[in-house]
Amino acid sequence: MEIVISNLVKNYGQHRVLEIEELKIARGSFCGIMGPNGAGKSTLVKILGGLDGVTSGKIYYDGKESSGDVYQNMTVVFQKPYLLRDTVFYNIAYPLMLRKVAKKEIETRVRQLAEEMAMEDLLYRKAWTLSGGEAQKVALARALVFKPALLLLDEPTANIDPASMVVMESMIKQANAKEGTTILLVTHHIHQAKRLCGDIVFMDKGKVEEFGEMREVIFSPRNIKTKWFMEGEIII
Amino acid sequence: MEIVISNLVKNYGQHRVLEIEELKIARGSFCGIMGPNGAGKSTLVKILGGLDGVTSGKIYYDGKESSGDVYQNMTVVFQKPYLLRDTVFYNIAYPLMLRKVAKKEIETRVRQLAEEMAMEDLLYRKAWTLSGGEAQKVALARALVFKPALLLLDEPTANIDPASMVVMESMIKQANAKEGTTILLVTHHIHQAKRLCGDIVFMDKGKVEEFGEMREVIFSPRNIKTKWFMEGEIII
Amino acid sequence: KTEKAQEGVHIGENPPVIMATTTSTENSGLLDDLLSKFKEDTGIEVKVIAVGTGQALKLGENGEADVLLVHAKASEEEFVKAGHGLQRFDVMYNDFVLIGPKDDPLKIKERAGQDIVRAVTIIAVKKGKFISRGDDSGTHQAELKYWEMAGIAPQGNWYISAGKGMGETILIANEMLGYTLSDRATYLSMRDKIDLQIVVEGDSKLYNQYGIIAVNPDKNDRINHEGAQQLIRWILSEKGQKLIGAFGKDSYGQSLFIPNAE
Amino acid sequence: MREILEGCKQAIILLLSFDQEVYSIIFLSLYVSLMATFFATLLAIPVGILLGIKDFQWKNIVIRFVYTLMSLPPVIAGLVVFLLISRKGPFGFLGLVYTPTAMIIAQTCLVIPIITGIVYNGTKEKGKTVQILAKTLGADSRHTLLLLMKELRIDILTGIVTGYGRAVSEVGAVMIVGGNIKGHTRVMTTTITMLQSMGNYEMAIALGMVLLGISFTVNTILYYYQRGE
Amino acid sequence: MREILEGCKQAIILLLSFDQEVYSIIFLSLYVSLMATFFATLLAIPVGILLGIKDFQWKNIVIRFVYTLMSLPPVIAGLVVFLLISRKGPFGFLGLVYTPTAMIIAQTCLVIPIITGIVYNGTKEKGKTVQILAKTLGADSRHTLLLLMKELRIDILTGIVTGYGRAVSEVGAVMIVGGNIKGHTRVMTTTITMLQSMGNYEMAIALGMVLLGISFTVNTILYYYQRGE
Ligand SMILES: Nc1ncnc2c1ncn2[C@@H]1O[C@H](COP(=O)(O)OP(=O)(O)OP(=O)(O)O)[C@@H](O)[C@H]1O
Ligand SMILES: Nc1ncnc2c1ncn2[C@@H]1O[C@H](COP(=O)(O)OP(=O)(O)OP(=O)(O)O)[C@@H](O)[C@H]1O
Ligand SMILES: [Mg+2]
Ligand SMILES: [Mg+2]
Repeated sequence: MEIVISNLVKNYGQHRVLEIEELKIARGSFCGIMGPNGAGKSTLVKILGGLDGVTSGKIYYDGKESSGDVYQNMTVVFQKPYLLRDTVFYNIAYPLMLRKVAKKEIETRVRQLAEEMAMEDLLYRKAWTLSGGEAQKVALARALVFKPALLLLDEPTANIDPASMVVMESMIKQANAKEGTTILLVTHHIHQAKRLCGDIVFMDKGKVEEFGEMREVIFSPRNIKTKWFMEGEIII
Repeated sequence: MEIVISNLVKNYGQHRVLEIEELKIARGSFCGIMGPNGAGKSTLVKILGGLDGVTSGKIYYDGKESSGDVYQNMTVVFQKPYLLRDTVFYNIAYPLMLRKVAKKEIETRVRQLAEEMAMEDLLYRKAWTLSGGEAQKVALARALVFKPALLLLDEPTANIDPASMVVMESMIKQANAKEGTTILLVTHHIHQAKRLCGDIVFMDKGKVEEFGEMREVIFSPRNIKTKWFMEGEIII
Repeated sequence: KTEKAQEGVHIGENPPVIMATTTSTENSGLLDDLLSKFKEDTGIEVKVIAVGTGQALKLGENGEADVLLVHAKASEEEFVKAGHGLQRFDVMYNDFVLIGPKDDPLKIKERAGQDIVRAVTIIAVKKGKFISRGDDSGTHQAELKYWEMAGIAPQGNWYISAGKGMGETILIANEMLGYTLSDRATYLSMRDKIDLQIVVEGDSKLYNQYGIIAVNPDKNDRINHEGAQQLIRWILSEKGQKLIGAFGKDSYGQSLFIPNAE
Repeated sequence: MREILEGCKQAIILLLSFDQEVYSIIFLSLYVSLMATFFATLLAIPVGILLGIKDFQWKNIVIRFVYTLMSLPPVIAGLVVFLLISRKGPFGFLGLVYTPTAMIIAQTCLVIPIITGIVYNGTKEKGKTVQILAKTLGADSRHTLLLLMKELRIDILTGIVTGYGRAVSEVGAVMIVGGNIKGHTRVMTTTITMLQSMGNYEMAIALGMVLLGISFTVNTILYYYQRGE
Repeated sequence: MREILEGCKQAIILLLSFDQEVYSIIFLSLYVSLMATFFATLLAIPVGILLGIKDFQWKNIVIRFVYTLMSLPPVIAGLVVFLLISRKGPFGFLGLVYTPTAMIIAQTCLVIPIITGIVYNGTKEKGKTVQILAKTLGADSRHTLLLLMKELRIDILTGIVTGYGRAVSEVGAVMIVGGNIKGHTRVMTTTITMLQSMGNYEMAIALGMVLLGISFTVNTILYYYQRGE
């Protein structure tokens, strides 16, 4: 799915948190969003997912303005995952149930996905008893299971252990490579960005400071703010 | 504060999530806790903080069993921070207000800490409007402000940007070095562990698999599970 | 005496009297009129608790009220005999009336004339709707007496036992277009709001005697016996009796209660 | 004091007597209040949830209105329903007055704002989050509503229990529209009031105990259902 | 129908007439219910919070008991209080029967379980988290309670409003212990009931409107207070 943002402004009361003149994310691209805390990354993701209104400006998905159809075909994984008060299985199966997939097939697809993500043993646990990282895994699985055209991921691996991180990154990468899913990934982890992203958006104080090819933004940014940020990242 | 754990067992229903025969954390040490998701790290932290009961076993703080006095002198920063429904200033000032510090001094200390952590502009924001990383910063500031003898930190920098991470790490390090605060830090970030910790506890499936000097546990672990985990970490 | 004054609430004033009475008496407005004049005369305030007859007697029996004004002669006499009250005095009477729909579907007015027993017999035979108070009140007791005289045990779908006060029972009769027995005062006070008319009146069996009883002061030391006695004396006095006789003349053109103290 | 103790004893005797009249009163009470709660729930759950997640003009006023109606005196609810269905009222031709149906209608009116208010309160807190999640997973509005009902089930349950408690314990509305007619519209609370007005305190308390006993049973059942979580 | 419209008109006339009796009835209603809510709150908030955060034996039973008492019929509350404070009762020496104080006591009993139940519900959800946080920051039990009250203020407010709504709209309890004595213990609901039983529907509805108008005002004030968040 191609996304075009034009003259987007978002205020909370007096406080302006987003101001983006233009941004175009190509269909099938894997785009990282980086920037300091409070830069407006989560707000941008929420707006793109249709979960928060804009103060002014427009967003076009494949040339069309947002509509029910568009939202049917994308999903968001939040920074703080919210799981349904039911089993892990139910959480992952839910999007498939909505899409009236046959019961048998749901069973197969959920099980297969759980195996690939090494979390079969969690399937019949109640969602509210999971550890922080386990909950994040379930939220990602729930987003991947129905193969949406656009995937908005807000720090999806912040609480994930390294072994699981490898698995999760490969799952995300696969979705982009195999299914052609357009992916926006918010991350503070420069190594992760390097491993996964084709493009990077660097944001600060609600504005897009730099947008371009990953290697360029990370290793030879034009913008001085970006440079400082990335240098800090690399040291860490 | 010295901590001695002896024969600790914690079950949730049928599910055994912790089983630690013995673990001794020396006064003034900086001890990292690492391990895969669901290993029981957060559960251990909660139990040490007196926030959850044990199924069996004992914990000694400076030789004494837990009591009100002990809890007065330690604090926990949770994986999912909970901020009070008030301003950021109130959140940071609250532990000082509890300790009947004079109003003037509270003002000075909160402002100073906020400056050191580069978050003066957040002080009069309502806590529930903060971004994920901002909230984590406030939770850490609230824990540092009253200089407790024991600091239990559960992935305190998971959502923090690199520049802020440098600041926060130096604040934590300072607390350990200057005030002699004993620190337990749960982290998935091997570079962070390398930068900060003196010792490392490696946990898996509720058990302590390895405990020792940081360099030894990370670079030449005796245990094969630890080795695999750390190798994954280093690559990432 | 000084002890009572020290309770603080009524210093320099006579303590109030609690009168338990029936809702029908209170709803007629008589007591408002009468007792405000009593207060002018004696400085004693009367607090009126309007409840069902059964509860009024119970309040007397338990010593919660100081004086009772009710209209269930048999129960009242029993009450005095059991030692709960000192003496019962006749105060006044009004009369019961049988009321029913304006078109009088059972033609009771023609066929029974003034005879209440005949009227209830017709209702029972024709199974006309009859609403009974069913709450053991004075009116209910009177109604049961008429059935007994007619040799009928009222039962069946036509006989509706409401378990309610007078006003509400009339409202039910009005809504269901049935017959019911009411005291004249309550009927008159509600006449404009309902589509019911009097079908039987004037039978001597329909007289509704009110009595006043001072509660036995031995029950507890909080009973204001003196005030109660004063109230009784005043109501039975010429002045009180005259006021009772005059009440209602302006609004209804007729006396609602006829004083008959001896 | 004696009456209270005596009342407790009588309550047991009453239940063990298997008196048909007593049981039919108990049964009618339960029937009327459960039906009223049921119908109120049908309307109140969707309305409460929509109030919680949708923004519209006048929303504030509507909500304050609902809160206000939560403290609607039963007598007024009863009276208004009575005037509407009475012989001369606009719905008089239905002949509903002094029937159990009328009692159900009056209690339904009383309970709707209570359940609506409680469901709205629950929805306000986490409804938006659930709605957003449902949207991101591709739910249409019907499925969103179903999901909200599932996630808010504890709040909904609290609302239903509170509403039922209000219905079964109120007397003002059923007294006016039902008329406390023996064998037809006599329920526990109207009987208690009647007994009390007849000075029969023991029996009044005994029936009150029975009423509370039933509420306790209902709560216990719901408690075990809830604990399954 | 006509009566309902007429009632609305009368409500306005009533208020504008500045009739002293009407105003004293309104004032007494507010006084009794506010005092009852106030005393009930003093007890119910700490109890509700403690129930929410402490674990102890028999806790389940206590909670089901509180929930059950939330649907205590006012008549029963009134009757029990009446029997306790009546001249013959154990507290008869206080001379409270048929006074506004008695009405406050009866309504307090009625409202305590309602506020307790609602506060408990709120505490159950996030009380543990707040308590834990307070502990980690070094609060003693007094400060923990204060912090809980601060964090749970919306739930507490809901409880108080619901409790007050229940108190001001109930008639069974105040009727029995107060006696509806003209000029002494006559409140809005007892007057409404009396008017209704006399078939004076317009005035009954008019007073009902006034009662709802007051509730609406209370809700509006609380609404603006809450919005400050
Ligand atoms: N309701 C609100 N009212 C006022 N300000 C808000 C509100 N919600 C968010 N903000 C502010 O908007 C800014 C952007 O927030 P956002 O959550 O998008 O940041 P972010 O880039 O995701 O940060 P992080 O890396 O910490 O997650 C922050 O400064 C935040 O405090
Ligand atoms: N209430 C509960 N009931 C059952 N199991 C629970 C409960 N709470 C936690 N657990 C389980 O206990 C185990 C340990 O959880 P814990 O939160 O301590 O893990 P962790 O090491 O902190 O993981 P992470 O790195 O993901 O935060 C997990 O498998 C978790 O699912
Ligand atoms: Mg964010
Ligand atoms: Mg954890």
